[in-house]
Amino acid sequence: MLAEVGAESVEDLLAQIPASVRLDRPLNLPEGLCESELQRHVAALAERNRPRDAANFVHGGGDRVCFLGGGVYDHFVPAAVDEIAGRGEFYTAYTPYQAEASQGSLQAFFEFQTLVCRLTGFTVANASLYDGGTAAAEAALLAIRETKREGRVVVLGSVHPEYRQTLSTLLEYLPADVVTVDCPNGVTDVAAVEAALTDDTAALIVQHPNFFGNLEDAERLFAAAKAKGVISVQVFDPVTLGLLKSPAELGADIAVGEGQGLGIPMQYGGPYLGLFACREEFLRKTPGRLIGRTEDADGRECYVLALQTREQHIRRGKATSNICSNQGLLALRATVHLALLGPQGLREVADLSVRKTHYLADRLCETPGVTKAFDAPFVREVCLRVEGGARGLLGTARAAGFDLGPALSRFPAELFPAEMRAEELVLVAATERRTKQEIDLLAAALSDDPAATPLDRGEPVLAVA
Amino acid sequence: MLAEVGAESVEDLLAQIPASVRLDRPLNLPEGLCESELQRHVAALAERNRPRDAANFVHGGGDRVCFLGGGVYDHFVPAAVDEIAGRGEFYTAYTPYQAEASQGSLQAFFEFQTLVCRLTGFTVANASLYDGGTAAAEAALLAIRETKREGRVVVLGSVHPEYRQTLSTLLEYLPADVVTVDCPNGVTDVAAVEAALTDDTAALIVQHPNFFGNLEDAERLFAAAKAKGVISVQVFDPVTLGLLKSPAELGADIAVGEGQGLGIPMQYGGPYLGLFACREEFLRKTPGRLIGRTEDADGRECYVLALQTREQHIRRGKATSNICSNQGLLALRATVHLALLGPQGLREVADLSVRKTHYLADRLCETPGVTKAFDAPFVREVCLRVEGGARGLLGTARAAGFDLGPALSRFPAELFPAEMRAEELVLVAATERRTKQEIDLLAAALSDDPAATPLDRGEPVLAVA
Amino acid sequence: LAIRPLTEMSRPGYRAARFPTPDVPDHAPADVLPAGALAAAPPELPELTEPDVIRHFTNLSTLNMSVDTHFYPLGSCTMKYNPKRHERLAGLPGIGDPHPYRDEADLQGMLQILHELQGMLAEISGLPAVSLQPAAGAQGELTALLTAAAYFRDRGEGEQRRKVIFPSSAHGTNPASAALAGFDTVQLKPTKTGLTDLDELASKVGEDTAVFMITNPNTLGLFEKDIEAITALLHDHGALVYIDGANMNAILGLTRPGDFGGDMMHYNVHKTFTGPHGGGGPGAGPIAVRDFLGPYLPGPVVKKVGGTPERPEFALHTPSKSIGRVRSHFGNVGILLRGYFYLRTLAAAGMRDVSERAVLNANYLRSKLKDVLEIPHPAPCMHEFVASASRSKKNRQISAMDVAKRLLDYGVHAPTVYFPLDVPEALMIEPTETESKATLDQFADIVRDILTKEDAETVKTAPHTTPVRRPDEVKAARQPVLCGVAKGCGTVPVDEVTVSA
Amino acid sequence: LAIRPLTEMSRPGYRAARFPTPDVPDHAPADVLPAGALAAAPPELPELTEPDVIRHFTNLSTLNMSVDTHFYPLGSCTMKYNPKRHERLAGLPGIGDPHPYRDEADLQGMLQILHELQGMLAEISGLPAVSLQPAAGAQGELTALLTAAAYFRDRGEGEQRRKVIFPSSAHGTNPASAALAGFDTVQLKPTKTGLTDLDELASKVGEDTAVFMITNPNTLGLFEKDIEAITALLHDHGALVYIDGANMNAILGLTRPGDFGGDMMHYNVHKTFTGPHGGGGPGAGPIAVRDFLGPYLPGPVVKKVGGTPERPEFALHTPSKSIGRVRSHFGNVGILLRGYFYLRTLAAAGMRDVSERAVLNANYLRSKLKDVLEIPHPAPCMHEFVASASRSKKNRQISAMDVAKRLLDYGVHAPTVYFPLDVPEALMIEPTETESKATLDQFADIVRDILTKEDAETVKTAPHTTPVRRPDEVKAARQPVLCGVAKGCGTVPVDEVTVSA
Repeated sequence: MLAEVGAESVEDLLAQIPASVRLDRPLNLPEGLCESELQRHVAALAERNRPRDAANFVHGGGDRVCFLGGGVYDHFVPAAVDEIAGRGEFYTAYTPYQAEASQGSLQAFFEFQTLVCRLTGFTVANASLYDGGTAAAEAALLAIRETKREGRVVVLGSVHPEYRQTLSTLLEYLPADVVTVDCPNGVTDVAAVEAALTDDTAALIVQHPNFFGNLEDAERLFAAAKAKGVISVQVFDPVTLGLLKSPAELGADIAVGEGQGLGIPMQYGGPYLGLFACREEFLRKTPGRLIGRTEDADGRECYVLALQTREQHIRRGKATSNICSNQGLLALRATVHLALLGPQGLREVADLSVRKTHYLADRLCETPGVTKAFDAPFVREVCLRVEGGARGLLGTARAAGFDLGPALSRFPAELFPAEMRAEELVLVAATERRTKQEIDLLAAALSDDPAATPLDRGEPVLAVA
Repeated sequence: MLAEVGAESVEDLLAQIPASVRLDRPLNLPEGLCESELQRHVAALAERNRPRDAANFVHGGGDRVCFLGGGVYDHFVPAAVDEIAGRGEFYTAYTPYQAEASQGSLQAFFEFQTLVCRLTGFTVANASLYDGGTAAAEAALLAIRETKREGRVVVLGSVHPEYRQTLSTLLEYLPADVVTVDCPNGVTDVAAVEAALTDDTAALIVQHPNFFGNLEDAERLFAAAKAKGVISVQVFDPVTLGLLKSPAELGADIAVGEGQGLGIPMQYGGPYLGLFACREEFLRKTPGRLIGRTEDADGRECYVLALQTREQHIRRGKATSNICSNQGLLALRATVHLALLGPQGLREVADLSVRKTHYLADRLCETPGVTKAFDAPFVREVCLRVEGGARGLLGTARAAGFDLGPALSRFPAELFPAEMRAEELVLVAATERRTKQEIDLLAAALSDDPAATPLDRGEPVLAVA
Repeated sequence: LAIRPLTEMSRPGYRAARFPTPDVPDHAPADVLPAGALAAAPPELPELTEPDVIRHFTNLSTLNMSVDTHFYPLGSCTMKYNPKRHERLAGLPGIGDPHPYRDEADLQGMLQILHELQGMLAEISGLPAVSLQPAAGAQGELTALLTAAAYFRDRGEGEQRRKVIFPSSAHGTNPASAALAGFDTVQLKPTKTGLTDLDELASKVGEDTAVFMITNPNTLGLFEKDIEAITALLHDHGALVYIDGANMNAILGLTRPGDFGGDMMHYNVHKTFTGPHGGGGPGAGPIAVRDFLGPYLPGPVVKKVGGTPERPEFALHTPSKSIGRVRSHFGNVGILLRGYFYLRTLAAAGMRDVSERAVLNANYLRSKLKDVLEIPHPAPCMHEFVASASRSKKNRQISAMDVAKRLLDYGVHAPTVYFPLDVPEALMIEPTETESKATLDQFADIVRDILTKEDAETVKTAPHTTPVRRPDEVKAARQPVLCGVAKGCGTVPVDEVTVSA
Repeated sequence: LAIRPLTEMSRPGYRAARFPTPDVPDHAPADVLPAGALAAAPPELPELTEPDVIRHFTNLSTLNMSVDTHFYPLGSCTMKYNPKRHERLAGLPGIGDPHPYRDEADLQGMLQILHELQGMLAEISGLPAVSLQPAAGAQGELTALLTAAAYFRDRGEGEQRRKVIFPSSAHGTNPASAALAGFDTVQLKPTKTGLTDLDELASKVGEDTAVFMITNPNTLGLFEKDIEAITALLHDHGALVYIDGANMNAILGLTRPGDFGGDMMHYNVHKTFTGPHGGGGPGAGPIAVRDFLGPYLPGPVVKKVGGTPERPEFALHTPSKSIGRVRSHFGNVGILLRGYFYLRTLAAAGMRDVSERAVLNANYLRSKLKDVLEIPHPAPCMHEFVASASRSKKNRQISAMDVAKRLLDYGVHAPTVYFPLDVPEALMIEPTETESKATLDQFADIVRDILTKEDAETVKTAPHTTPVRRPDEVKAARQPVLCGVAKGCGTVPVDEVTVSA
């Protein structure tokens, strides 16, 4: 090969790099590991993420039990989702620029858009954004472009704190201010929102059900926005749409959400899936990839990357977003997941999550000092108040193998009004995967009841004759 | 659909089953589980197979450490093997009767045959048999057909006891007797074998390296067989062929073996992979599927099930075997595995297994009462004698998280001569996956040395700066 | 486009898998093993990178038709869908990785699964003694016949009972297994009805009969309506009845071999209970037998030995008069597990649904095809039916094989052809219960088009869109080539060696 | 053959996934939630069985070209092989499943991996402060620009430094990110050499310059030989230099952005460190910056907080003057993990091998093609090169797009076309280091055949063997259809419902 290129060595080819900037030593990286060594190394580190040896940990070698929420949920992922997402043809392909070589991805993403439309009630959905937080920010940017109002974006204090942080960071150097309407009582006061919606407000961002697990009065909030010419953005939770009215039905203009609950492993925070759907009229201002159905030269129905002139690789500084890689493989997972669940399955997951979270709330509130933080209907997550601070409760649960949270103390204090006493608040959620037995054992672990039977997971939970 | 068939209900269609034999009650089976319940149930049972909670078990949540041998070995399986074997096109296809719809399987199996030929030195290999034991029995049957000698099959006492049992069972109602030449000293006495080879002996079955891990004098044994017109069958271990002379080079006529070590998970005993290769002249008498290369109607090179007229579905009672389903998916795994390893990789696995097993033998023999059972060169497995019986030693090791064996006491006592004191013998093996640290910790656990440091697998074994 | 053989892709110096450097004091093979035992060089395996290997086999896979990609109505083979959860669960640590010689006390979860499975198979068959050992259906047959032989020998009838009888429509494995078990084989004549002729059977049965082997529903997809009389006849002569369980998927929860007079049977776990077929295995062929045959079963079987109801204890056990092992280790556990997962998912109601739906689908398709293909036996069928292309063969020279090949062009796998041998130009069609009406309708339309609309030449020269077309099987038999040529031994400059992580 | 849309396959009553029955005391949604919040019916999702779903998506997958199946020399995209071990390891319990809000003390293994990765990325870039948060390269750019903006604001230069400059060959993400970060964008003119013109740059740089963004090697595959002078010029004016790390795979271990004057950079973990591209993501776009920019990075980052050398302890940490979050949670951990696995496999020597081999492969292919395609810039190139089909366009009306489409017929993915914008009829070719010489030779032969032997009409109407041919993009833009029609609401008799385990 060197002969073909007329070089004596690869060094000849590298002569274009000025000698003065060449690295004159090997990189200081750890030793290389072969596959079996790497597997041993990673498995050892993985074990450090599964502590099961605390003295009072009773699960006999099983996994930890997850009652964590905060926008990420331990939903069951059918094996069929892994099977499809694990096909090399899907996961080692690139963004489908060459339509003829990418009809598999293109049709799958088109189907993803279709299912997101079905969930949200809109007719336009994109092929994914990074996550729920950036999707909310992209919605705000669309609203600014669409309304040409550069004054403010109003966000409710009941929106996920990390989404609010993301929004603030991404809008920091743009003209519009991010204005927060606090939510000390777990449900936002509509009048306060109306007061915050000025004539130069581009967007109102509402999470429903909100970060605390509660229902907002979404229809009134969106109506208020509409009255002021403000674009309504609903941050939604796709799983709850098995039960709740869709964003479009509630009157939102844009729906964004975190798609993690749709067949995506929790993987310590990502990659997840930003969902984005909106009213038809915003189509040409939407961020991200859009897959369109069209015909080929022989009249066959087929799919392409549509409306690329909105995008950075064509429109550069004037693009509707800078996004290039999106979350294609996760969009595929969500598509397969929803196809497996169907309407009935999605409803059942939502229904079970509601039932179990409510039972969890009841049992946890038996613990002295623990109460529901708010007197409002909650859906699949509940905010509890632990008098004197949540740390002790979480620690006791953790030692027994149960993870609860997030405690609101994990987020910057300034994101919540002082009157909330956020340091006493903790969210918990129980998905369809949790059992009554697990909830009862958690309650027992917190109750200091010595008679509480340990759950030995070495024991078949479903013994048969 | 019922309308199309002209039935009112499915019951109408079932009327062909006489009412007198209809089951008039539901089957008495356990309750049905949905996918998430089933996963929980099986995971709980799986945990019972991974005991890690014994008081003196020191591995902090990691897996048990396998020093087990006896023909099945804990070799590393590269992820690429799982990736390929996990493709639906391979694992949900049937036996490739329709060549046009099965070129993928056919070519893969042809490549399997090619690689088995390369390993064994023969030019004929079939597309797999059930396992090493039945492959040995099929070889004996071929030898009987080929030699037309129905008197006896001679098998060495150093052949895997389960293979010997299988052979006895399968030949029990056929004319030939199975005659065993005992092997009290770990290596078979050639003269004793010569004495056993009568004029009506069809086959001599030799395992090399033998069940005790030792080298037989295979070349002399095969020469002795040849001198008597007896067909030599070598039971081989494919991994050791990274170092050892091939069966063909040693003078065997047929090579059979257990292919588990070639990328196949241990899975409590199966499915494994029966390997079968032989001299060209036995081609039309071989058992099992054979894939042949040929041309299609347009002159393209392609692959088909060849020589089907030997097989049961054509030849019925006169077939060379009754085998129908073979071990196709495992043959695929072995093919991918060998393709990944290449000659150098196979040699390294064999080399490392030799080195680690020898070190393991050294360290275990430091334990009071433990000695090497035989004074013979061993390859990747060693037979130890534990004075007074091996049970205590194995129990101590087990409690510390180390699995050793098999102890010969697990096999019927009549399979070994009394003079061997088989109840004191135990096999152990260390593959390339075992580390010096694990071996040292095992030695320490057996030495009762209180200063022995526990191996905490929660600790990264390969920590870096 | 042919994919180059692995061996031709080999380039010296390439490699995919790497292994750790030795960490133990030196025991080099050359030092610890005699020189005479060592090979001069390792075997001539191909030298490849991981990308080479993955791309090669991934592309190869796409040359297959499979259940995951195509309708696959291969009669007698039960190509039903294989749920993906089974693959995930079979690989769990503690399930996929136990060494077979681990201590039983440490594998109670595994033994519980296998014990439960034994119980479920006993219940479904109505035959209480189960061995999970046989590796596949054919080995199950052989094992059962050896069990029968041991039983008769034990009764002193070993010399007398030499014959195994079976219908002409029997699977080839039946006579092959009987021969391997040392019996003489007796085949009944084909009948017009497709069912066993009781009179002919009676004429063959005697005190020399050991076993009558029968598939029920039989390979024509028909339930043997005289099964009680048949089994009674055999029993009257002191013989045993073996039920070939290949078609058990038609009668789950509807009727049981033990209830209609079978003494022994095998299951094809990979058919009835959806172990994937793997391109030709692995299967699993457990057998179930009557109580009096239980002591002869091969070992080990799993026995409950104590513990509490919540936490029972299990151990391996060898039956008292066991015929011995028919293979090494416990069995094809990986496939047995999939059967267990399936049974635990579907349970009693699901079992019945499976069979009822399989029967409905088969009858539906049979009805849709009855005017384009001859169907020699009367409706209804059970889970499959055999059609004949005789008329088309006679009128248009389109054979069953031509139809089969032409179907491939439509993205449908061919039915089983030329089996059973009793039906000329046989096309044996088994849709299975996991296919939807839409797929069956599509298939019926395609068959209709092929037989009634297409040009005969197109059909007779089919397939036209597959990677290859009508391989020369005669050449493959006359000049067999069963392994690839030795690799080229050229050397490759070091600068051509690919970097592979 | 088009594959029917999922929604059209839907049949009322079908379903795949089932869930447990409630085991807790009743809290039915209708009882605990206000009626006004509830939908009348669940969303109109398709109703399908698991076999339907698996067959649909398995067949869809085969309509893709991919690295696992085809050579994919898509310039700038670095379509290298993705080792299979990464997929296995990323899914291990404890690695694939931790909830992001679990206690840090219980996730020390995960934090150790992420901390090690931060350190390795710092070492490779020569830029010591690393944030792993950005979800993709474009987000990395934006994050770095926001970091720069915060830095300048902190220095009181926020109002003054409004401009971000970049070459004409820059990725579209550069100007798009700059605009999103609130900067004004300034584009340099194209040059003949393909390299940045120092004089022109000097004419644009001033005290109003915030950042110069440059890809090095640049998008033409050339190393910016004046990089030191360029970075010095910017630094002299108090501006920062941003290195777009899209092409880092060319210089691993050879030179470092920090060493040639870069102040900030992003990595594309999914390119350089072989996270699979997933059909368009997920990626991961960590950034590395100079120490003085570290305090502005988004949080959290991982910090070592104590413990012992053998068992260090880690915690999440938000830098003191952090710009805040650019997304929720830690980052695209799944992709970061794959980068970690890759780096731990290849180590220092492997990194260098990767780049040297990538450069050799590109130069080899460049040389093999130089007489059939114009290559406007002088040899050698780095890891990729840009060729032009101008001559063929002029002489035979065969455009770069035609060549790209025709390549598909040969089972080769097309190069990147019409980028960078500076080169007319551009074909941007990046073979990567994981392809063998045999593949490169084959590709060169195919391109030669297309350009020199084939009939122009065949090429201009290509592709001919793909599932579809030249979709109508204008129609897709004029009459956009972005979601499927509502499903048919017909009812299906209960006897058509498939049994699905």
